[in-house]
Amino acid sequence: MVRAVRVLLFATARTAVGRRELEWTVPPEGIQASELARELATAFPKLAPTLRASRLVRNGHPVDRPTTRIRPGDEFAVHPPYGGG
Amino acid sequence: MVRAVRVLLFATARTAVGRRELEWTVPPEGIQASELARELATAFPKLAPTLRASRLVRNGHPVDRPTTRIRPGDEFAVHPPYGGG
Amino acid sequence: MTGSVRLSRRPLSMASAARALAGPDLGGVVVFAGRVRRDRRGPARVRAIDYEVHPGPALEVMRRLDRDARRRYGAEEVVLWHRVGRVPAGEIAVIVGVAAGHRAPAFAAARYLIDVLKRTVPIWKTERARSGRRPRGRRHPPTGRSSG
Amino acid sequence: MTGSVRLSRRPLSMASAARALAGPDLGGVVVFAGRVRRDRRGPARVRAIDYEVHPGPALEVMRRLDRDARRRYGAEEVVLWHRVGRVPAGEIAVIVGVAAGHRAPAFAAARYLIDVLKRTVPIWKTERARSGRRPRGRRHPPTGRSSG
Repeated sequence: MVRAVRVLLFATARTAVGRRELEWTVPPEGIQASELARELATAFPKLAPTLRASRLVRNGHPVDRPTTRIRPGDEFAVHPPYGGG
Repeated sequence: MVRAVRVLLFATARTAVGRRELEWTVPPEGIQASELARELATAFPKLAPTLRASRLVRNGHPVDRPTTRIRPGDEFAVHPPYGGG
Repeated sequence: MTGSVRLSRRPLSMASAARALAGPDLGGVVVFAGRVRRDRRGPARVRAIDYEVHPGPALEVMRRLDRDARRRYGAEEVVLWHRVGRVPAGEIAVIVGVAAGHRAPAFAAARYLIDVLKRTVPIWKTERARSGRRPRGRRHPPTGRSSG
Repeated sequence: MTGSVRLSRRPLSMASAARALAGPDLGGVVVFAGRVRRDRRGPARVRAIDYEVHPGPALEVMRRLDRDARRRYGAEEVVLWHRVGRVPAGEIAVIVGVAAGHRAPAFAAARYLIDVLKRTVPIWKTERARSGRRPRGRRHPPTGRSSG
């Protein structure tokens, strides 16, 4: 049974953690987006400032409310400010 | 000895006269630009409305004053409003 | 670098324009092409436009526009090409291109060049319908445009 | 016609973009290319930029921009291509292109596309100096730009 969220880290979030991707275990009923972000910031203190400036993205769609529930099997991406072009 | 001005006619000026180019005899001392235009309008009545809307160009440079003298050997062009692009 | 100003009886190519606008520090490149459109408003379709030019004065004004684009907008490479003679519908009548350090001046300079070119360069157009004559029912001035 | 939206690991070509923007009633074509510049401000020259992308969301936003350009500006053909991975200085990182009936909407739509793409598409860049690492003496965020 899937117990983990797939966390994707881009740009400064990736360099802060040193990885592009993590498996992050969450309770079977899921966890609020803001709480998951807090857990990541605690585990990776260098990630904290980037997290505050980033957009959180669940399964490809921006997380509008901090209470949005992230469930096992979800993809949870940290998007620092964009800089294409 | 050159006694003529080379008159270049473009676009609607060309169609009004039916030619691209004329040799127009002028006095040895030349003729004022406005007077030359009047002579052309008399000779080619269909050219008159186009002449009123056109820029006159002597040897590649716009005629700023109607008294500018056009001399034998000069090129005198009638530029209707531009429409490139 | 006013070699970038050109009157041509041969087809114009955006690819050639892009090649003329290279440079390792030129981050922003804008190319505008104006194509001859079939005119859908009149009773006959426009099949081509004949472009007439007074070459000496036209090239002189185009070189001045090139200098303006460099001085006022910081354009570092400029392309200013106009086709003359008969241009069939769908083909390119004019290309302006600018390479600059950044995109904002590149856009501004390209817009300036095409707008001022249309108003100030001694080039004239006459539409041709399928028969090779002006479309039936049209009044002067012709209303078909390459790029509005 | 959202096939015009593309993320690519291969070099981008303005000539290909121009070909994708053909059409007999499309009088105005504007193509913008953003190239990687060598950065002259830092102690080390930028030799390349690495572009990172979150592909699914990036393509979704790009398709939305494509639709916006058509609906708001009357763009009839759109090109929205971004390169990903390592892009050496002098090469093209992004191309936006628009074909429309006239030049004014073509310019407006192209400007809209590149401005909004930079702010809203999940793509990130990291400069690389000659060694393949970030230029010495640089602070985050990187200041080199493709088109500024």
